[in-house]
Amino acid sequence: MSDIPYKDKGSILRPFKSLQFFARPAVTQPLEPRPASDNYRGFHVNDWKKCIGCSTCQKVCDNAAITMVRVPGLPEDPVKGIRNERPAIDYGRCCWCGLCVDICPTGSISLTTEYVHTCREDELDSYFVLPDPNGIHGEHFPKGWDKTADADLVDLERQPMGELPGEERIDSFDEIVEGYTEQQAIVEASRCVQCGMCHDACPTHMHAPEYIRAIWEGDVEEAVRQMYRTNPFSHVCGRVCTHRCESACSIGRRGEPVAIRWLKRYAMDAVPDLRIREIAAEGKVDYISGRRIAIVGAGPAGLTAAYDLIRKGHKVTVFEALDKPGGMTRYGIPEYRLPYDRLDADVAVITSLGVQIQYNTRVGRDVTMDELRRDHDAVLIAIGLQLGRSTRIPGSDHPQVRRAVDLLRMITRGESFEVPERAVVIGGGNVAMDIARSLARLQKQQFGKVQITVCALEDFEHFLADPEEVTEAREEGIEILDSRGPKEVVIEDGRLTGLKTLGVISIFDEQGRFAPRYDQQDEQFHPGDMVIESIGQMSDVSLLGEELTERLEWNRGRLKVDEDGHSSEPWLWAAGDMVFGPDVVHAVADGHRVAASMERYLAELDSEKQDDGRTS
Amino acid sequence: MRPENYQARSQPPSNEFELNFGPNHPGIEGNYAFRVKLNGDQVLEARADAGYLHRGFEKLMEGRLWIQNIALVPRICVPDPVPMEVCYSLAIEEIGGLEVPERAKWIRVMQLEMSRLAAHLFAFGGHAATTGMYTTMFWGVADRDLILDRFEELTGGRVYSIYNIPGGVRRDVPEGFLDRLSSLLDYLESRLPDYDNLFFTNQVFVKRARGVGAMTQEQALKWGVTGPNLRATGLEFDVRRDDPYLVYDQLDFEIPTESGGDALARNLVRRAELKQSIRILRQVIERLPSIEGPIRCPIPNPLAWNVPAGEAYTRVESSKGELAYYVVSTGGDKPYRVHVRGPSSMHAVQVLEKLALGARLEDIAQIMFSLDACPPEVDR
Amino acid sequence: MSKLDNIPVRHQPTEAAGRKRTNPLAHVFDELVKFCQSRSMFMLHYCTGCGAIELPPAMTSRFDMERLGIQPMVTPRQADILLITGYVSIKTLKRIILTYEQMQSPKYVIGICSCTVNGGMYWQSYATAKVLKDYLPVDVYIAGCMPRPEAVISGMRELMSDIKSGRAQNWKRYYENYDHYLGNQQKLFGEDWQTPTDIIAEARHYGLMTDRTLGEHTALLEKHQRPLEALEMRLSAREKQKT
Amino acid sequence: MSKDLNIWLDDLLGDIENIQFKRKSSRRVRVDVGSEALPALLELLQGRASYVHLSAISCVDWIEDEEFELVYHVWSYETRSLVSAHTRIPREPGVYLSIYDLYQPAAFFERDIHEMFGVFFEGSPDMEKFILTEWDGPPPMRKEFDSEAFVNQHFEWEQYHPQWLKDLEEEGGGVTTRPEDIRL
Repeated sequence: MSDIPYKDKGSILRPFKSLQFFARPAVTQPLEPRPASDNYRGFHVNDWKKCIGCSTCQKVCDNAAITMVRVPGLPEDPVKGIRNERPAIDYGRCCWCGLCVDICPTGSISLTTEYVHTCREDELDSYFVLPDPNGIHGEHFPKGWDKTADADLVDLERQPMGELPGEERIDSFDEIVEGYTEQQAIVEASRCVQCGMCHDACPTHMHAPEYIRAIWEGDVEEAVRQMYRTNPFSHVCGRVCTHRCESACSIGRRGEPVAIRWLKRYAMDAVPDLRIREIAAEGKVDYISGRRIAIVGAGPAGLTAAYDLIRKGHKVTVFEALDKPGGMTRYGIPEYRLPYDRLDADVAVITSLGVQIQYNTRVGRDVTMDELRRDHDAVLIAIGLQLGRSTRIPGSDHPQVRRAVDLLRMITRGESFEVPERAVVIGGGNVAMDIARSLARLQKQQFGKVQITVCALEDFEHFLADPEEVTEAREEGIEILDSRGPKEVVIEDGRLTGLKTLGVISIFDEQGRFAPRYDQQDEQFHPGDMVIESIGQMSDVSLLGEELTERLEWNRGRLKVDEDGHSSEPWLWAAGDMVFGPDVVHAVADGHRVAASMERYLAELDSEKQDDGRTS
Repeated sequence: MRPENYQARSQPPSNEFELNFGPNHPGIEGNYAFRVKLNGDQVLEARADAGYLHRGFEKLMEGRLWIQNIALVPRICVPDPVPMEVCYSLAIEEIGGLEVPERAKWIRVMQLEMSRLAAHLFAFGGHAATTGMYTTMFWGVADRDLILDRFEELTGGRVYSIYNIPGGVRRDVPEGFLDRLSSLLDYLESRLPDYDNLFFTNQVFVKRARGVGAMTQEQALKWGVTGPNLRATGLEFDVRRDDPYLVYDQLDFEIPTESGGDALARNLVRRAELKQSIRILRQVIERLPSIEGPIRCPIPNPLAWNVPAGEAYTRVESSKGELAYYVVSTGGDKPYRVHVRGPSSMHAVQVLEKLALGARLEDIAQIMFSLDACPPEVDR
Repeated sequence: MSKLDNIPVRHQPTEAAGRKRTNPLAHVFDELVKFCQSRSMFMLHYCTGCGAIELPPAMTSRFDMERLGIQPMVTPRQADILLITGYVSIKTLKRIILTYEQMQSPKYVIGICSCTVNGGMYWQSYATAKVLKDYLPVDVYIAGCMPRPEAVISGMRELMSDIKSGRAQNWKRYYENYDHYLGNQQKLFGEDWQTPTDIIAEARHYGLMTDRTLGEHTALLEKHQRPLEALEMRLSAREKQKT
Repeated sequence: MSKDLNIWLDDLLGDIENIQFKRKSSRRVRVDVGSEALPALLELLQGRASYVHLSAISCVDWIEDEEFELVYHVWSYETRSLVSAHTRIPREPGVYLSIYDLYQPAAFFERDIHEMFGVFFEGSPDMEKFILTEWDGPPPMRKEFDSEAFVNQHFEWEQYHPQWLKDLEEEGGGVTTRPEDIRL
């Protein structure tokens, strides 16, 4: 077997053959440290421009060697998902495994080919290093272990969301998005690195890392519990939220952000409604404070405030002009995006806590503000933006020129109107998409084909509507034109025939004010039986009554309130879209903020009452 | 100087005395100790004393995420760390049902054989030093360092490569690496006759090592001896061939055996294995460029990775013998239990204790190095 | 062959404060001694941890520390440098302290790898000591896990320049602050911990007694001190079991 | 060959009561057996089925079930297959029989398990401390022993305060999250 002739005794002189090595060059290396290999794992460097302070490296570090340190001079922007924190590395712990490099969502951290660091006992502080682009000794060394595409430990692709295809969905108001299965949700949740950027970016600071972790662990009830800490409209937000969390998500730096909104939707759908009510009731006080609060408007802002206040033991009555709750989430958002039963489920949780909603009660007509004030300790108006704005172009007073919000409300309420065979929508926001897509469905049902043109002022680079809305609208056969400014509604013999538009040169002037300039040569005609204006909404504040309107302070047509929504009248608050502009999750955040302010006011009243009681 | 409270100890009445051998002793491989009872310089009884390198790996692993442990496992056997990584990864892949891409398997085999070469060069270099032949040690260590250079190029680390992760390997092979590895193999192969002249056929060594620490095949099987030490007793057994993992079943190699069962035979087996490892590496170099595809199968985000509940017992052939991992998962993000069966846990303890009986004191070092006992595998 | 000075030394040597003899001849003699000490260092051959695997390459042909006058030495009595190569388990730490105390002054300790600084990757382990300098004065630390031979040589180079400039005096701190070091050792090994070397007597001998040499911990040591006896061997324990 | 052998193995194991076995792959068999039958099983495997190599004995602490699981991995050089025999013993008192008479390597594993888990093996040649001679605490591999808590209680960490950190603290920055705050 052995090919080594050790058994022959050989010559004892055989080792002396090695004497030939005297003539060979020595293998000894020079004393200076050699340059290390191209992917050597030496000391860290961190590109501070790329680093967002997400602390993922800290979580993956097996040796607890990474400390996050705030560096005040660096930019900090929660909405964009940037923190002014940077990792500092303890070389008394580090083992140079490079996991921090492989997992870094931004790819900012890497290891260099530098490997010599020595110090004396009294200089041990030099082992605690804040890596910056310059390396541990401020000298430049070539990069060693760096992120590569095949070594990335971050999963950059999100789980695909099932959707009804364009042809199938266009003739009905069925929900388009199918939602995640359990398996998909767990996989999607596992992509999260728990950086908490989403929490910081969310207007109402939802505990997204916690509920995503709970979903991953398979504990959907815990996930719902985490959601109800900050958001009683989780069904709604799980479907139609503007998801600023996802814009801030650190995974989204290089890939697709975690589908936080769909995960929320998944968890809410996975837990039975009755169980959600039990979870929402956890932590509700078991006494009655005796305070009475009136809230005008059963939209997200008003009901969120109602939810907070009822949990504190106050008696809350909500006055709603229409016959169903939800406000704009019901009457502004089409059913294919937000099925009404999900909205009803959210509201039912709130009413199950004891909030009373008086429907068909229009303040100003059925009950006056003075009456509300008389019967309640505090009043909150959260009436939203229910009036559409007009373009005021020639012909816009024609009856076939309609406002998007009015039409959407009519569609929701099932009120009949003559569906146009061809329609032109002015506007490029999400509401424009909503009305276009709703009308498209009605057209398909009635005429079998879709003929809708959307003329937006903005170009596609700066489009207002969400990109997925635009994509889906196109899939449904809607024509979307960018950079078109409305010129006039064309009316022939009293009958509306279409809209003339002009090409847009610029929208804002040098001071940044809204002053669109048009190219008069670039005129187009869009034929249509109806023109729908969808260029913004405003609030109908006539319910306040003349006397109160006089007393209150106003700011450019909007009710002036402080940052807590408190008006100049001590008993009156305002919240929601009418203060901040249209957005569900902002309305929820505002509801919480106002409720907290009202709570403080009521507590003050209580302590004053106690003081009075003592003195008398 | 003599401390103030110094007291002379009384001498034992006979030639029998007890001696602490190690841990601070040049004849000990690593940080390890024996207590030996001697009659003159003949060993009457030897008792291993381990734990100097005990870090509680198995406990530490239970407290770390699945992926974090890849940085921990190579430390269990410092001279031959790659089999540790591969074996741990294999266990997770078996429990989690991960399909390792073909290319990753070949890269793993390449590393394993490189590591075996390095470990063998180190092992007989060490053995040579215990018999006073320092040149062999100097050569062995210097040639091993050339392999470490290739490791550094491939994995970014000289000794601890931390290169294998569950699902595959962490980086692809750098450009031109295989050529450089190939020329290194040519060089190593050209060195083998030099080693033979200097060491393996050197009658000084042959006479010194023959019969030292000899065991029969029967004894070896009874004592749980594995690896080159078992092959040195004539049993043709190798986990790579008989319980194949990765792509060893597609490779053509021989299993060298010797019949002596002594320190000499063990070294000759290692010497013959060098040649086989070079042969395997040549096959890998030939095949690897034609195997395309990913180097790792997709794994979940390591921070939220639950390996499904289950258990696996995986074995690989390390340079010291049979290395095995028993991993238990309860479906959590951390292992529930990891048990490491290092080959040296037999060789360095029971086998050494038995082989030392009747040996001369100066042979203990030779026996230990010829068994290639690696104390951290015992201590863990 | 490159020059010794080509190895970069991060810290420029600073002159040690204090005792510089004014007699020019004595001064020259002192400098000569320091030069010789720095150019002829014997390193104790004791692999305490995994970093030791990079020492054979550093010592043998390829990186050849003997160029710097550094050579392995098998007994502590003749060694100048104690290399702590990585983590020290508590069992090893006892032996390290025994070894350190046996070494002749001046002696130097080099802490290699992360583990000697702050626990390293075994920071969660119940079996390893975390901060080496609590138990022994350390002269030079070398970062890495494990440091490459070149880094080890750079560390050695730094120690050499410290010795030459007379700055490497940390071994004196062990005598001067014996109570502190002993206290930490007792915390780990139990209050009856003792070593065969009489550090207090040595401190007197070297004239390094300070008010921190003796304290509550050395008092404990005296309380528990018992005459040195041969330890009962484990071998006999097994014999007992057999019978 | 191995297929025939596995059938033969089925017959062999069929003789023992209270036994379940599962073939995980062509070379891996998992056997679950009651603690009273395990020595008999191993004796059969060694004596009649050539499983002469004890690869390892693993111990798993199932603290919630109040049981220790002992796994005996035995390998046959002839059939080239590995049988993992699982058995469970109560956590208290944690005493079991040694198999040293069958397999000599068991001495090391049993001693190790005794040290790390506190399971006593009756008849094992040596139950003395080995690795943990300087350890006074509970057997560390038991699940109730929390190594990290122990370390934080008994050891102090290096307190770094470098100049750059002082500068940042002056500007209003400084340490925000220490690694111990976010342990997953």
